[in-house]
Amino acid sequence: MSIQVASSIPSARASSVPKERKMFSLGPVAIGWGLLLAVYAGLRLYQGAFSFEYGLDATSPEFATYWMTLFKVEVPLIFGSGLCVWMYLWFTRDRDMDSMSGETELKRYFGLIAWFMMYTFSFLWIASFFGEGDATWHQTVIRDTALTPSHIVVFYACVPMYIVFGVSSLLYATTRIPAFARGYSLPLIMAVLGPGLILPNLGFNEWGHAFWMTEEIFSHPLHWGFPILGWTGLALGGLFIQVIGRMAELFKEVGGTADNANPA
Amino acid sequence: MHNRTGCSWRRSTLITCSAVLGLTLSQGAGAHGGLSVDDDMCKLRLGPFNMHFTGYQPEINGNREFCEDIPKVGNTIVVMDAIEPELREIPIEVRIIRDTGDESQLDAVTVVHLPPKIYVSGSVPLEYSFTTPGKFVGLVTAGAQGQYVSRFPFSVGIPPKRYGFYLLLLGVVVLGLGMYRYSGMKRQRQMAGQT
Amino acid sequence: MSLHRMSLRRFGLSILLAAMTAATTLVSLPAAAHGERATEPYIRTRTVHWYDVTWSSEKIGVNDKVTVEGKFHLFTDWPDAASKPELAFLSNASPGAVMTRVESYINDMPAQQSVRQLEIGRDYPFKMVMAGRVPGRWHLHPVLNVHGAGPIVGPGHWVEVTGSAADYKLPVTTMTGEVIDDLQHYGVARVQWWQAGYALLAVAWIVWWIRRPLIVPRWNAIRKGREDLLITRTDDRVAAGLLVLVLVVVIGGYRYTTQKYEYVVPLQAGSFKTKPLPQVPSLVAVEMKDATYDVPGRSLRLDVEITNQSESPMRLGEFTTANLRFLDKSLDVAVAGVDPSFPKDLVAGSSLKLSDSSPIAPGEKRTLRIEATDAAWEIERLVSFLTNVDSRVGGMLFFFDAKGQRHMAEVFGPIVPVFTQLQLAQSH
Amino acid sequence: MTENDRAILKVSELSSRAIPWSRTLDVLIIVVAAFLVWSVSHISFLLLGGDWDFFIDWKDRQYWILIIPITTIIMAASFQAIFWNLFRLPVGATASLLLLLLGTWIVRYHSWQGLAYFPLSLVVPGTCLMGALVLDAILVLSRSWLVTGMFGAVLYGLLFYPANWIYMAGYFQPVMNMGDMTSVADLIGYTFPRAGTPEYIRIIERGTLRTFGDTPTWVSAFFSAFVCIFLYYMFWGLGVLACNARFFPVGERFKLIYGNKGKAAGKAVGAAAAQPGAAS
Repeated sequence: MSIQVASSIPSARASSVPKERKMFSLGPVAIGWGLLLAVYAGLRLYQGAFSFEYGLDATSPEFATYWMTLFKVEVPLIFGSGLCVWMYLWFTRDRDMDSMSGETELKRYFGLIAWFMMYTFSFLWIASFFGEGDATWHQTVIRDTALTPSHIVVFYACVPMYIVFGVSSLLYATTRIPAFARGYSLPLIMAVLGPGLILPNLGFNEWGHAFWMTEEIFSHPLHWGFPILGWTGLALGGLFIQVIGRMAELFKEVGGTADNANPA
Repeated sequence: MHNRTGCSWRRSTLITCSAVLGLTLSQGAGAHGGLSVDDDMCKLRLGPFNMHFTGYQPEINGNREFCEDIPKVGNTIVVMDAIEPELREIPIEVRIIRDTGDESQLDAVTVVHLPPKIYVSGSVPLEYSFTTPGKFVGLVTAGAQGQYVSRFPFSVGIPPKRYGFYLLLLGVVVLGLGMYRYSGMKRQRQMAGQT
Repeated sequence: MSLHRMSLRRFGLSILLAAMTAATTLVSLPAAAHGERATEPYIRTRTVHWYDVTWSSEKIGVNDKVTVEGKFHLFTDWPDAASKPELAFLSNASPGAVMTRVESYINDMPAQQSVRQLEIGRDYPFKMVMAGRVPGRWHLHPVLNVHGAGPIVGPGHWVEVTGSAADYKLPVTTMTGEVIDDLQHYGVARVQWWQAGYALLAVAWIVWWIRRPLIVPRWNAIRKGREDLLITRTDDRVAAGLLVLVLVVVIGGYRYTTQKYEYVVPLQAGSFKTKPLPQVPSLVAVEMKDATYDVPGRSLRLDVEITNQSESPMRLGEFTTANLRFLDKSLDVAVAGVDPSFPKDLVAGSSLKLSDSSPIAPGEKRTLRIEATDAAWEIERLVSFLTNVDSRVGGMLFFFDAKGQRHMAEVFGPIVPVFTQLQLAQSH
Repeated sequence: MTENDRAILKVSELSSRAIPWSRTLDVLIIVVAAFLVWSVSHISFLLLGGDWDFFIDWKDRQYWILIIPITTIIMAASFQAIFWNLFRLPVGATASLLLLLLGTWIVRYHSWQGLAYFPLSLVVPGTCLMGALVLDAILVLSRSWLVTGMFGAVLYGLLFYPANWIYMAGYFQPVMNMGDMTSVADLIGYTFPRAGTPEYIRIIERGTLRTFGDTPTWVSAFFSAFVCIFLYYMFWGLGVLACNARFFPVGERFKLIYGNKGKAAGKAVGAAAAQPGAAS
């Protein structure tokens, strides 16, 4: 079972670059994943080191120094850097989409897929890694605050992180790809807005816990807002049609007709 | 013409599938061994009267109840419960013998013998640790002159033939083949439709 | 300045402003309350009062035992907001499974299940035996989880667990004779092997499909109506084979397992009932006339009318509520009532001030002013009973007769905040 | 490159230059789809039926057998619908359940055991992976979601109990604790305390009517299979719905801002175009 991808993804060495510029370079995505992995691993190690040590008692001074500072730093930091990325994407937008060559457009579609690789990777960490980790935390101490060490990481670090990448993907598409600039793409907006609403859904979740729920049934209807918003990720289907439909045309347009009938 | 054979294949697949489902259900229900009391199947006739026969092997499978087939060798408790109240006033003698065919010298083949006695509580318990698997016969005689006699064979340690399981596996294979044929047939119809 | 560029700047600025406001609103969330301190004061002062709680040791090794014993009293003035203790479970508040439960009893009845119909106004003895599992310094409290009221946390004591977590072992022998050498890992390997087998099958199925030209080629093929190329006859054979293989593996495995584990029991979900301690006739009648809380002075003042119905003179030795204990330091038997293992930070430093600490003669009726002063009212965040839905307070009074016998009485009623301490300081 | 692969490539009229691009796209889409299927499946199952999967003393004969298939078939059906409609790829259900199982085991190690010291025996997960394989296989054979819903969803619901009983049976052997008989699973749940889970909060079987002999498990399995049919059809529909690729028309100002107006505003925009083009 040989996937010929190895040969077609150009390695870092510039020398083996085929004659025309490569269509997709894994470099930026790999760096992005590396950074994200470092951030998430760091957060998990921080949790491992300090959640039992200083995170059990929300009114203790150590909680304030170790956890409230993390909370106060991470939210502005992530949303702030997100803002910079959005503004960069905005101010360097392509102002003349009509005269765009097929090759550039195809490269831009690969760029959009690169942004999706970042977006889905960051969404994975809250939906799976830290999401169920939050269920663990509810078994360690009596619910005493909305800002438990687990929530500080899950809702105020991971959620802003994927909102940054979600909106960046949206901005990248609308500012650089003609199809998305000529109209609002429903699936793209669903795929970005849906998961983004998980943060405000927290308000409903905390309202319930504050008044009735002290014991933690994790699959309590109070929490059903999160999975339903998670389902908006299914909008990937519509996105596939829009992206791959156009790429199929571009492959023919840019790659030329099937000159050698039987491909190597 | 083509169509008619087509739908017959579909019908056969549906039949096999429902057969498999039915077997799974019965296999599941039967999987728990003996017939439980409320099914009222494990009775022995004693003249005009009836008695329940229930076998237990607590060390091996707890409070599961058995009728003719006691699955494993080992310590076994058998309890016979009188259904009609008259059985509580007449003496009952119980003897369990190895099923060797000739019952001339009863004592030689006797494994357990309870002398005639009146069981006021209506329940006749006996305990015996079967050492070797094999076929046995229970002889219960009741009445002052021993006028009511009941013979009931039972086996110990001989795993009952479980055809249900192999039937189920066969059903699964038939289901797979059926679906495979159905898919091929549907493929031909699509090709015929296209050209 | 073209309209285009001007609107651009306004658009950029609006995004910036929106982001900043979003960030600040999140940050200004109030720093919330604490674990057991987060429980509403009306629950901590008027539901379960823990007393005579002792811890057998402060330092244990892994696998060693520590016993927490004591009694709890269910308050008659049970708050309306919390549901009555119809269904409760005796638990403990240590973080995660750092310590394991060995045994737990309520009035000598095993408390593995939940307990039903605890009687309000009565007392129950409890006992919990815990074993050390993970080294560290953990806060061990008894907790009574009441259905509909949440966890009601008892006094917590620091317990040091030493040694290495790897030494923790929990051997068990089942009634069917199977010897389990360690409950922590029992059956896990078996689950993992089987699920790895299932996963291998799944990976093979997925790779079988994704190894071929995938996205654009199949997309184009569908556009051209050549779907027949996409699902080949061999795929049918593979799928049929997979279907039969899965069913055979599951049916065969299930049958083997039902024969191997013949005697199985479902999860035990019953609950138990237990009798309270015998009712002791209360020889001291207590009625709260007035209760005020001096906010700046951090002191609770209760005017209580006490009637001594016993034959022996009585002295008030202790006032306790929400696990805090205020002792009349001048009464030795009261001071002796504090077990050496009881956490020091829950016993108020200053003595309980009584307007008249002379013994109450038998049959005498006296109105006494009790003053309990300590910063703990603030630290334990109990003062929010002033700003609560129903601002009432409750507690237990411990009286001691001539022979040192202890007599308990409840005291409860509405409470009003006052600011006298400040005026006193300013007046002289 | 099998014979079939060459035929597909020929039909798709891809030039030799385009084939490596197409293969690169395949790998990228596999990665994006894997992450997304993994995330959506896990967050959906986590908060709809998570508790029964977390703890061994929640795996009863009534709710565990009923709820786990129901809360996992929904995403399996949706992803199956997406990959089948778009690319005739019958891997949606298997991918959803396989990645859910992978994600679950990662969290059981890193968080339940790693962070809160719970032993793995308390938190062993079950899986509907065998049901998902059957779902995909029947979709290939029948090539119709109607038949897959009828047979596949029933087998999906039915297979969960036996497939997981194979390795869960040991946890339900009787054992003595404090003089009472209990199951090994209950003993594990009792021994390792959980602050957020008092015993009474467990939503488990509190007694049966013995209307079905002593096999309530198969009653739950059949009821689960029955519900799975309807959920399969409903969420296959959601998957199809998610594949609508609609673009909403956009106002002129939007196009102007996005430099899409072309000639008319070209002059005003042209000057700006001289700036560095999109350096993506």
